[in-house]
Amino acid sequence: MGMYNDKVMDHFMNPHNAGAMENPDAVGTYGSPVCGDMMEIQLKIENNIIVDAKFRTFGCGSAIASSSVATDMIKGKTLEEALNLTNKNFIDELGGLPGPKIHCSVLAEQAVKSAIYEYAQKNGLILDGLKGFNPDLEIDEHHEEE
Amino acid sequence: MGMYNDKVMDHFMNPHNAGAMENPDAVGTYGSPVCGDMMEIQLKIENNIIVDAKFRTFGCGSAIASSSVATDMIKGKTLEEALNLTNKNFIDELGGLPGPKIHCSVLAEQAVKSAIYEYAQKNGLILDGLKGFNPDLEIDEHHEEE
Amino acid sequence: MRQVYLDYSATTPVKKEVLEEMLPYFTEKFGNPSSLYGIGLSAKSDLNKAREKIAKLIGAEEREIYFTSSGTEADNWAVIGAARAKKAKGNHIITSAIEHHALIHTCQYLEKEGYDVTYLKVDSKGCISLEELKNSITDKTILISIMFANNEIGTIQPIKEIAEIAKSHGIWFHTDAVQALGNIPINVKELGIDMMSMSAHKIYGPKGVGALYIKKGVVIPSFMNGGAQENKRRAGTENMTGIIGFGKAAELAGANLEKHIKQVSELRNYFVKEITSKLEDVDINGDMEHRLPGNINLTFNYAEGEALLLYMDSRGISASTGSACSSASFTPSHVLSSLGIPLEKIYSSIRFTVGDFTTKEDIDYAVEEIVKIVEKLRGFSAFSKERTWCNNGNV
Amino acid sequence: MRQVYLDYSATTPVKKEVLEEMLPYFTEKFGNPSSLYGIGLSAKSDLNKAREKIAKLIGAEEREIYFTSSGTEADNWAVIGAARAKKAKGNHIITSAIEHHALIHTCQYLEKEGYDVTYLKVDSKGCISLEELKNSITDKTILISIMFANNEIGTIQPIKEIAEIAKSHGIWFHTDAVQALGNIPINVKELGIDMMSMSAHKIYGPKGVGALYIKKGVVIPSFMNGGAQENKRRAGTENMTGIIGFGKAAELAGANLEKHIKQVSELRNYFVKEITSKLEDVDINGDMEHRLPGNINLTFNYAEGEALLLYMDSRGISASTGSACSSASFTPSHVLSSLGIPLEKIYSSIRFTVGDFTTKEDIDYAVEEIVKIVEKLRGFSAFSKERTWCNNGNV
Ligand SMILES: Cc1ncc(COP(=O)(O)O)c(C=O)c1O
Ligand SMILES: Cc1ncc(COP(=O)(O)O)c(C=O)c1O
Repeated sequence: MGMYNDKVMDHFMNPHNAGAMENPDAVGTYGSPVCGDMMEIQLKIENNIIVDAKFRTFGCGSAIASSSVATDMIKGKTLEEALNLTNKNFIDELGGLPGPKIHCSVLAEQAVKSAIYEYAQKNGLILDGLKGFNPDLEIDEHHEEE
Repeated sequence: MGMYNDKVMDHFMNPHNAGAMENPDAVGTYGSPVCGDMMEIQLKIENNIIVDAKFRTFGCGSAIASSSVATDMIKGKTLEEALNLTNKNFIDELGGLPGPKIHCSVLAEQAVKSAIYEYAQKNGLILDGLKGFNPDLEIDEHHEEE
Repeated sequence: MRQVYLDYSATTPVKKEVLEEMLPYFTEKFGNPSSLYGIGLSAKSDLNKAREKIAKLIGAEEREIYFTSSGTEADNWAVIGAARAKKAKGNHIITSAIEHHALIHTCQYLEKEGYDVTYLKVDSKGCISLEELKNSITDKTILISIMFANNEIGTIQPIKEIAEIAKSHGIWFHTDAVQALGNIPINVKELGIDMMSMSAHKIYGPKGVGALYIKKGVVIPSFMNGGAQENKRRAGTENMTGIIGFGKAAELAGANLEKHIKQVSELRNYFVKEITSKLEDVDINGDMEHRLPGNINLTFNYAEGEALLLYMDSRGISASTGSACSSASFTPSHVLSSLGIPLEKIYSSIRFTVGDFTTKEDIDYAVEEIVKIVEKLRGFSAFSKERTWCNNGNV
Repeated sequence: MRQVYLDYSATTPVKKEVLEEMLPYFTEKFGNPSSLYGIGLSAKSDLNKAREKIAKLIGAEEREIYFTSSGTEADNWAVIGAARAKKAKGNHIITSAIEHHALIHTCQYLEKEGYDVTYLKVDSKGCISLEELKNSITDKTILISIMFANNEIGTIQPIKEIAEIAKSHGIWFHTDAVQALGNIPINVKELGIDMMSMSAHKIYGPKGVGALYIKKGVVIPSFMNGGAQENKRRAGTENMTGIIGFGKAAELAGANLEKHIKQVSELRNYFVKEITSKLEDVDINGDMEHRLPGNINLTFNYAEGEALLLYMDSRGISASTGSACSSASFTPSHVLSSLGIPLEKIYSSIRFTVGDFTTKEDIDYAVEEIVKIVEKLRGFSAFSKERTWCNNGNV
């Protein structure tokens, strides 16, 4: 009946990994005032494995739920594995998002990539999954479904 | 509530003088297929006094009610008196008619005049009230209120 | 006094089941379907369930149904919408001479703007000629709009054949099915209809809600500008209770269709048989074969229509002259004129429509009273078999 | 869970008295007002009694009220009607930037046809400038349409002054009073209004019925072509139950007006006082003086609007972002933008409207829950007093 399915609602109402951590190893932010969404991801990384993740999001239900599953899903993954996750994976994990809200999950993908990009830059890592990634790219290109 | 007041309804539902008589002294008909109304008046006349009147009308409630009061009102009147009656008098007697139905009362006035006109022609009478009267005049000129 | 309503084509009472379904939406479930919270979202979802029910009744897809405020609005929208959408292609519209005023007056409005409209003649049964339709098509023709079934005489047009002609020329085909809906089977896909007007209050739903079926792929501009309702194609806060009622009425109409057709046509036929056997000089107008099951249109020669109606009303019997919508205007029916019926007969014509609540006892009572009334009016009528308009005095 | 509805501007529940008045018209009194027999004529007479009640609420004459299917239709009709009627005089329309979409999208539709539209700016309180209005008038100006009170921020415009300016230039003045009706006193004669849009579902009447006041002497063409209803100016079988309900709602609104204003403004003020004393960084949008009594629009900085709404909904509290009608479109409010409010604040803004069924307990509950929700969302927001859109990362 509602706009979102139960799983999305659960992640939205009781988001996992919400908030900030002390001394994160990497921070990525992504968003657009045009969309009205902004997301920040903080990561704790040990031996190229994401051991902890937190998010702070200003955004709609879909943005918050995506933040929640994205941080869940990247925990325990290697950086390369995390980079392979796309918004499609988050949506699948959430059991679907309404059409006009798909772009909000892109936010999570981009914020994760931004954080890892920052970490890679800082630590001189060359990661396959970052090929062609540019954190300053506008996400508005994902907007066509509206 | 209805289109017509109680008095009109009464004359319409229980019309006075409806039908035909034997050997009328005068007959007048008036009507127009455009209006969808036709009225016939039959008169019994003695010493220039209308001693009996009957009508046969094809027409709406207003036409029938006007026929009923018109025949009532002319009975006992002299021909001149009857000629002086206008549709206004019939409407007053009926306690009013709805705007678009006013013209139906003209029908009664014209049918009465036609009958008297015929009688006058036949009997060589010159009646003041018939000055300028022409039974072949179209009644459509009374239509402007629609 | 007994009340016998024989004017189901003018409007129908709302069925009990329909009203019951509507009631919660006035009070508890009153949310605005555009709202994002619980009672808004559930209103939206229930609205779409109603849409689905209407789609199902006519074999359409849910998203091809757009709610309007009436059959009139649906007609206006379809015709003006097509005119605007196809402006670049042409300015010619083909319709029939016996359409409802909602269609005819809309065409006349467009004529003032410079559109050309062909009003196809009908034969004495009220049917258009497919030949004439074909011959009327030009390369400027952008819309064919022919009503499914007529409101006064009930004549059903050859919709499938018309749709095929339209399609073969790449012209949109709209049909006003306000009277046909719920009275005969309709499948827009099988028939090949591009747009179709409907109205709830003719199928035991509430007044003030209608719908336009717009086939996927047919795009016409909004008639009502504003909010994003109805998939952005018809603005205005939705008439929730009306739509819910329309949906339920459509569901019932679908479930009862066969029974309804059998029942009302039997009663209608019984009525006609009784009246014509008890009264002389009664004409049947229109066609008995391709006719809406509940409709009959009779000329009671020499008795005037309004007088007939009022006398019947005084006996509790409701019927109408001409189309109900123009009753108040006292102008002779353009539909009966188009059949070639002379004026004096038009003035003696009455439409009766039998509906789901009509009983045999109703018919018996109505016949008995009508016979008395007609005889009374004929008794003091200026006309008779011997005295007609043509041979009468100074007319 | 407690249900606290704070979105009376989006729509209202139908009051018990209103529904009761409507009920007979679904079933026994179901006649078509155009019909000439008993139940038709009495429907017509009851319809006119409803018209009278609406006329009375706004100080108009009965025959100056024309029923429509919504406020949206009334807006479309007034603006398109004036444009068509005054084509010969000119093609310029003046309106404001904060009108409802029903008005703005209608103006945009006319712009495509070649009309010129001036959208007057508003100040930070949402008020137009009379100076700017005067300066915008040209000899081609045919209509000034300024809303009586805004649906998002509740700002009431200087209607009498606007009407005077319009009159002194011989220009028609239309106002969209959909939100104002029943919430503040309105007298169209004293104010000098030529046309005014209204809607039933904002004053505890049913959805799907509205009205346009058209001053005697102001003549605009029909928007809906067809039958002779509404004195031949608006075709379509009348939404009888809707109109009866609208009439009753108008009667109640008139009788309760003073009490209503006092009660809802007190509750609204209490709500604002409580929220702003318990939460930091809450902005009030619009003007507290010239404002609809039940309306408040708040920016909960750093907490996102849709998330706020959904969290509130989960606690039984209903309110809205932007205008309800465009909630489904996820576009930032054009009204708040026009006040000069930056996008990030618009995304954190919520409209609350208090109504006749709101209690102090409702407000207490809502405040308590909203405070918790805002704190929770701020707790994991990407923004805070220290981290704003402007100083944040790669935006
Ligand atoms: C054939 C036909 N079309 C259109 C209409 C108009 O529909 P509505 O009464 O919903 O305005 C009617 C009913 O009066 C009708 O019979
Ligand atoms: C100011 C204003 N105008 C017009 C409308 C549209 O009225 P309706 O909902 O009846 O279509 C609304 C309500 O949504 C409104 O608030």
